[in-house]
Amino acid sequence: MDIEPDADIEKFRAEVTEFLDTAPTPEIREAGRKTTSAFAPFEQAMAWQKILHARGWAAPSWPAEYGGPGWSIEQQYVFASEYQKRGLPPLLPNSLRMVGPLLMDIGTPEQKATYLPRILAGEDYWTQGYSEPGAGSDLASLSCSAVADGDDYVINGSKIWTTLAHKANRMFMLVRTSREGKKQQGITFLLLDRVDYPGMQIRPIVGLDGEPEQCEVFFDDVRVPQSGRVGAENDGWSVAKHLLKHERGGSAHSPALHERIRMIRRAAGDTPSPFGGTLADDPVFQRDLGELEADVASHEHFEKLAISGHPVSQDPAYPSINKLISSELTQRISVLMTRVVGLDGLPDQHDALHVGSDTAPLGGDLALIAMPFYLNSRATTIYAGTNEVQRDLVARTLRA
Amino acid sequence: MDIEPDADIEKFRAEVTEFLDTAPTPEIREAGRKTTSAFAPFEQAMAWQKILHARGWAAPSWPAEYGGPGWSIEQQYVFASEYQKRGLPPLLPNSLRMVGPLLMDIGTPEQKATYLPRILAGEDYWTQGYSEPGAGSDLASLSCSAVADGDDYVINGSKIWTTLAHKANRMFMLVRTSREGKKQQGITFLLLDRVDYPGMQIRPIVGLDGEPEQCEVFFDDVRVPQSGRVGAENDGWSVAKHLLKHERGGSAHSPALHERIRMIRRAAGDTPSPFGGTLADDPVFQRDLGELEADVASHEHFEKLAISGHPVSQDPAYPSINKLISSELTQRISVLMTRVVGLDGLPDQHDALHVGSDTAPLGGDLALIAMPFYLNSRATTIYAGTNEVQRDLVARTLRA
Amino acid sequence: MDFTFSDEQTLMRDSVSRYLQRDYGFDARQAIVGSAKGWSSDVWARLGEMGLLAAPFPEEVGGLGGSIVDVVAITEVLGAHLVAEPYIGSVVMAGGALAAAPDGTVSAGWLERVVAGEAIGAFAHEEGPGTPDPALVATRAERTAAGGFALTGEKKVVLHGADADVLVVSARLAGEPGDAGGLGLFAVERGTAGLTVTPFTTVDGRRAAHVRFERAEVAADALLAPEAHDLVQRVVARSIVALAAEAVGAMGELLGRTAEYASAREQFGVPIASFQAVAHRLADMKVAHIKARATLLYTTALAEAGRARPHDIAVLKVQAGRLGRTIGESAIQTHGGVGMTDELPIGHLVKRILASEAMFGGTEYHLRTLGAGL
Amino acid sequence: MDFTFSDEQTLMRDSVSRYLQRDYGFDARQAIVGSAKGWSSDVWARLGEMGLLAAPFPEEVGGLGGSIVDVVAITEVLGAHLVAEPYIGSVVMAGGALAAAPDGTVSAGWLERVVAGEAIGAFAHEEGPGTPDPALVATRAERTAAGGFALTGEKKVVLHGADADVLVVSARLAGEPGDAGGLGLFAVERGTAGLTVTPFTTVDGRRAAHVRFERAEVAADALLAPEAHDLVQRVVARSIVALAAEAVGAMGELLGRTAEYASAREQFGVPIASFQAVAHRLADMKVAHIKARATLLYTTALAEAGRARPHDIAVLKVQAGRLGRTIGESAIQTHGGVGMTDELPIGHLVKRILASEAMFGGTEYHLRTLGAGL
Repeated sequence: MDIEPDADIEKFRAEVTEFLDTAPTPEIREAGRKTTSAFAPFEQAMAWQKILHARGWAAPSWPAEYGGPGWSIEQQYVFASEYQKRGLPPLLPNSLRMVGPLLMDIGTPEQKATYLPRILAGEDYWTQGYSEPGAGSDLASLSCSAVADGDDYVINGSKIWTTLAHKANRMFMLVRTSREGKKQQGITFLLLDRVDYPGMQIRPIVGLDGEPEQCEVFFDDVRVPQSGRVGAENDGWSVAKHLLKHERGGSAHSPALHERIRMIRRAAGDTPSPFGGTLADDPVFQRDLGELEADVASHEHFEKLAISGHPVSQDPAYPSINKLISSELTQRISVLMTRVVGLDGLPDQHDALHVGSDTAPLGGDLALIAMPFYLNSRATTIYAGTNEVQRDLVARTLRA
Repeated sequence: MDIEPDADIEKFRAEVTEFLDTAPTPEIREAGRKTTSAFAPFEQAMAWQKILHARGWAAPSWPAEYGGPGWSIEQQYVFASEYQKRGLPPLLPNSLRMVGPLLMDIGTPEQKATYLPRILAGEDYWTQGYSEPGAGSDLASLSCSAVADGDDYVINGSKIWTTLAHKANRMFMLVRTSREGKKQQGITFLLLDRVDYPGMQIRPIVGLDGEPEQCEVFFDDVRVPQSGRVGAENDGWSVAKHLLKHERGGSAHSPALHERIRMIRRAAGDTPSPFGGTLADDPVFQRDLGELEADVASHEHFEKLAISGHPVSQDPAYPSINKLISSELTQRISVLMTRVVGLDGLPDQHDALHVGSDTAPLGGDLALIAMPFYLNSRATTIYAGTNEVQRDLVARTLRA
Repeated sequence: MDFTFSDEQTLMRDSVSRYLQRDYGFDARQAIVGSAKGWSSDVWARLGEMGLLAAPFPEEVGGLGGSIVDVVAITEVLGAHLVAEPYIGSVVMAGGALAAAPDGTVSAGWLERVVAGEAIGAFAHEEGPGTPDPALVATRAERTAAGGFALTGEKKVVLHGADADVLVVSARLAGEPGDAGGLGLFAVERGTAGLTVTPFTTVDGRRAAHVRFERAEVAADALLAPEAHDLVQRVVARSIVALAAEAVGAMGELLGRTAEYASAREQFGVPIASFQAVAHRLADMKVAHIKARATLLYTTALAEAGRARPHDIAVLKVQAGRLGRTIGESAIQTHGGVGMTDELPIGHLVKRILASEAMFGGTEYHLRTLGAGL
Repeated sequence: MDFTFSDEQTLMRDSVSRYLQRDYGFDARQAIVGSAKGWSSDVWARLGEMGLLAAPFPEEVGGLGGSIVDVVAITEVLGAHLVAEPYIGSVVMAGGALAAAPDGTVSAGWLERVVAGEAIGAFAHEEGPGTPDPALVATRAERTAAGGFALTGEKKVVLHGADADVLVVSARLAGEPGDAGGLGLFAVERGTAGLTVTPFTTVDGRRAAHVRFERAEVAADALLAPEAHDLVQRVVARSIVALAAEAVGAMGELLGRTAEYASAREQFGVPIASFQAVAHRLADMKVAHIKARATLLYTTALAEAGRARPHDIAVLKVQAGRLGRTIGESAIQTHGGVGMTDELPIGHLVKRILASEAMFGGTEYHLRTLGAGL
C-alpha cells in the first residue's frame, strides 16, 4: 500500500488554486452559490467553461489528443477538490461527460472533427433525448421512430426529460428504426446538429423547485441527415450502454459532497439552537453531521480506490454502486439542509435564485438553496436509471 | 369522538393492580426480568398462568362461556398495561391465543370439551408444527404427509421451528393429505394429543442467543387418531388462515413496548455518558428515545382505534400492518438496548439468565438481557410470515 | 371510546369534498395560487357559507359550537385538496387565539368578524425553531407614555401576515426569553406604524410574511391577555393539530394517487406495482398513513377532552412530519419523472407536508423534548 | 496511490486462508470455543509458525518488520474464519503497546515472548464508553513506600484478561479523568496480588475478563511509560483498525454466504434471490461491504504513512459498526429461520461484528466526536 501523493502534486495544487481563486467572474461565483441541481445555471456554466477552456482545463478527464490537459487521475481529483472547495458551478455534464467521450470512442472521424472541439470550447450544448412518456425505466420500449428516406431519417414521436433542451443547440437521441426482434434491437443512436428543425417543438416542464430544467420535445415528420448516426443502424442500444458507463461512474462526486457538508456546517454556526448556543454546538446535529461525514468519507475512499486502479473499479456493478451511493448521499445531505434552515426554508425564493436577480434573498445562503436543492435532488434516484434498476443490476452480480 | 374511559375503569384498574402487585411469586417476577423473547421462561410462565387462572384471569380475551373473564376490550387493555408495567412474564401464546380461539370457532364439541379447559388452566402446552425445512415463507409447499389408515393417520416427514416442542405435551400441525390440485389444497390441520408417539423425535435447536427455544420434529410412520383433525380433510389451509388471524393481530403489543422503553430509560439514568452526566441527560439519547416513544405511541393509538371498533380494524391488511409495526419496533428497541449497555452487553451471560441461576449477573438488569433480546428479536420479522410476505399482503390491498 | 367523526361532521366533510372536487380541481387551484392575491375571495365566501369558518366557535360569537374535532374534520379535507385560502391562519390560529382571550377585550369584536368571514386574522408568534415553547419569545412590548405599548421584534412565516386585518401577536411585557411569565398577547391592526411586512408565497402555495416590529405602537386595549403563556401554548397546540390534520389529508391523497398510478403505469409490460420494490414501498406508505392518522384521531380526542399533554402534541407533530416525509418521498420516487414536475399535485402535496413540518418546531426539536420528558 | 496488498501479503493471506479452511472449519471452531480453555494452543502454534505473530514487529524483537498493513491483511482473514485465538488481544493490542513503549523498560522482554508466542499479553485499558479517549481513564497508580506503584480501578472486557501472562494497563499517575497528562502505562504480571479477574466468554466466542485492581502493587520497573496518553491513543487506534479489519472480513463472509444461500434456496418454485426485495437487500449488502472495505484499506494506508488523524480512525470505527450491522441483520433476515440458529456461522459472524462495535467507543460516541470536529 502507498498513499503518498506524487511528489509534484502540491505544486500542481498551487497552480490550480491560484487560477481558481482569480479566474471566475462574480457572476460565475454567484451561479455556484445558486446551484441547486446537477445542472448549474446555464449561461454562467457555459461562460465559465469558456474561461477554463482558455486555460486548457475545461475537460480534466479528456485525453490530450482531444484537447484535455493530460492530467493523472490523482491530478484530476485534486482539481475537483479545489474546484468544489470554492463552491464553483459544475460544468454541464451532457456534452463534456457523455457525448464527447462517446464520440472519441466510436464517432466517425468527421463527427469527431466537427463536434469535439466545439464541445470542449463550450460552443455547443447537447440535450439528451432518451426517455419517452411510455419508456422510462423500461427505456428499451421506446417508440419515437426514424424512417430512412434518401440520405435522411424522418422522425416522429416525442422525448421527455430532455434536460435544458430549451437552452440546447444540439441533441443526441435514441430512435426506433425497426420493430423486429427483441425491443433492444431496432434502436438507433442519432446526433441532431440542430434542435430547430421544422416539425420539432420544445416544451419546458417546470419542476418541483419551480425551474424549467426539463423539457418535452415533439417530432412531427422531422427530417434529419443520416450522417448523424453513431454506430450502425439498429445498434443504438449498445451505443447507449457504452455511453451510460460515462454517465454513471468514473467521476469524483465526493469533493462536491464534502463541500455541501462544509456549507451546512457554516450555516449551523450562524443558526441559534432552541436549546442554547448555535446549532453547530448541538450534539444531535453533530451526530447527524458526523454520520453524513462518515459516509461521504467512505465514498471518497471508494472513489480513490477506483482512481488508483484497485480491482473494485473492475467490478461490473461499479457504475451502479457509484450511482447508488452518490445519489442517496445527495438526498440525505439535502434533508439535513432543510432541517438546518427550518422556517427560513419556507419562502419560495425562486426569483432571488436567478443569477443577477435584484430580489433580495431572505435568510442566509443556505436558506436560499435548501428547499430547491432538496426538491431537485429527489430526481437523483430517478434519472439515469432509477435506483431500483441499479439495485437490480448490483444484485445480478451476486447470483451464483 | 369520545376518549373518556368507562366510569368503572379506574375501579377495575385498582382491582387489577392490587392482584398483580401481590400474586406473582419471586420466581415469576425473576422470569419477567429474564424474558428476552416473545416466549417467557417456560416453567414460570406456566406457573403464573395457573395463578392467574385461579383468579379467572388467564385469558382476558376469551369469552365468558369458555372461562374468560368477560372483560370489555378497554378492560383488556388496562389489564395488559398494568401487567406490562410490572414487567411480568407474558403467558405463552400458542395455546391461549392460537389453538384455543381456533377450537372455539371450528373445533368439534368433543375437541372443545377436551382441550379448552386444560388450555385455560395451563395444563397443556401446544407446539406449532407448520414450517418444514423446504417450506418456510412458501408454507403451502409443505410435504410432511399423513395417510389415512383405518381410524388413524400415518405421518412421515419433519417439522421445524416448533417452538418449545421439547417442553410441549401437545402439537397442532399441518400435514399433506393430497398432492392433487393446487398446493394449498390437500393440506389438513391436525391436533396431536401427545408429542411422544412412537416414531416421533424432537431435536432442540440452539438459537443465536444460546437458548434451545426452537425444535425440529421428525415423524417416522407416526400413527395418530383421525379424531384430531380440525375442519375437513384437505381443508387445512383455510383452517390455518383462520388461526393466523389470531396470531397476527388483535392483541395489545404497545403496553409491552412502552415497558421496554421505560426499562431503557431507567438503565440510561444509571449509565454514565462519556460526555458527562448520565446517558439519560444526553441529547442524542433523548432524541432517539423520543423517536421510539413516538412510534410506540402511534402503535398504541392504532391498537386503541382497533379496540374501539374504528374501521381501521376491518381493513384486510390490518393483521399484517399490526405485525409489521410491532416486529420492527421490537427490533429497534432492542438495538437501543444494546447501545445503552455498550461493553456491558458483551459477556455471554447465558447461565445467569436462567431463572434461579446462582451465577451472578454482570452489570445491571438491562446488561443481562440486552444482547439476547436483540438477537432473539431478529426472529420477529421472520416468524409468522416474514415481513416481506406481510408487505406483499399489504400491497395487495392497494392494487386498483 | 370512539374515534370516528359524528354523522354531522361526516356530512360536512362530504359536502366540502364534493365542492372542492368540482370547483377546486388542481388546475383551478394553481390558477388561484398564481394570482396576484394568491387565494380566492369567492372560494373563501363559499367555505364560509358551508359553515366552515364558524364551525369551531361558540354560538355567542356567531359560531356553530363545534370543537377541535370539527377543525380536524375540516382541515384533513382541506389538506387533501391543497387549499390556499386562510383557513388555518385566520380561523384556526388567529381565531383560536382571539377566542381564548379573556372577555372584555377587543378580541370579541375581531373574533366575530373573523368568524363571519368579514376580516382575516393572522397569528404572529413564531420567531425561530424554539418558539413552540412560548417562553422563548423575545419580541418585547414596552409601555408607552400614552399608556399603550410599543412592540419591537420579528415574527417569521406569519401565515397571511400581509393579508390580515388583524395580527394576534405574542410579545413580552416583562422578563427575558426563557421566562414563562411576562408574556402578553396583542391585537395589532393592519397598517399600524412601525410594522414592516415582507410578504412571500410559501413553497406550498400559501401567502405568508415575515413581520418586523420597530416600536410599533398600539393602544392600551390592544392587550388581549397579560399573562398569556398558557393561552399561547394552547393556540400553538391547536395549530399543530390542524396542520397535522392537513398533512394527514395530504398523505391520504398521496397514498391514493400513488397506488393508482402504480397500478396503471406499465413498464416492462406489467404495472409497476407488480415489482416487489414498488409494492413494498406502497405497503410502507400505507402503514405510515395509518400510523399518522391513528395518532391524529387519538390526539384530537384527547384534545377535545382537555387531556392532551405537551407530550401528546409533540408525538403528533413528529409523526405528521416523519411519516409525511416518508410518504411524500415515496410518492415522488414511485411516480418517477412525472413526480418531479409542477404539473401534478404530487409535489405540491409533498411541499405542504414539508412546510407544516418546519412550522412550530421541527421534528428534531420535538423528538428531543419528547425523549427528555420520559 | 496503491491500496492493494503486496505479493508477500497476498501469499500469506492465501496460506492462512487455506489452513483455516482445512483445520478451522466451523465445527472445529465451535469445538474449540466450547472447550475449557476456549482457544487452541495448537492453532496458536501453527499461526506462529506461519509468521503471523511476528509479522508486524521489528526484527530486533524477533519480528518480521511488517506494519499495520500486515495486521490488516491478517485480521481480515481471521475475521472471516471467526478465529478465537488471542491474535488481536495479545499480538495487536498488548504487543502493540509493548512495542510502542520506550526502550529500557521491561517491555522488550515481554514483547519478545509475545512475538515468539511464549507469552500471552492483554491490554487492560477500557473502563466504559468514553475511554477511546485515554484522558478519561480513572484507574489510579499511586506510588508506594517501596518505590513501586499500587493500582486501583476497574478495566472492562479485557480480551484474554484471564489467560494473559502480562497485562498492559493504563492508569493515572496524576491528574483527574479528563486530563491528558499524568497517564501511565504499566506491565502487570499474572497473579499479582490485588487483582480480581472475572473471566467470561464474549457473545462472539472470545475469552475475556473484567479486571479489578485493588491496590495491586507492582515494582518501579513495571512503569513502561510515564506520559502515555499519546501512546495509548495510538494503541487504541491500532486496535480499532484491527477490529475493523476483522469485522470487514466477517462482512465479506456474510455477503458471500448470503448471496450463495439466496441463489440456492428455493421458495415458490424459484430461488429467493429472484424476489426483488431479497435482491435489493443483497445489493445493499454488497454496497455496504464495498464502502466498509474501501474505508478500511484507505485508513490502513493512511496509518502506515503516519497520517491517520483521530477523525480518520473515527470514520473507520463507525463504518465498520454501522455497515457491519446492516450486513449482519440483512444476512439473518435473508437466511430466515436457519439464520437464527447457532448451527450456522451466520449468527456468529454477526456477533463478532456487534462485539467489535461495542469496543473502544460505540458508534454513537464516534459519530458525535466526528461531527463536533467538523
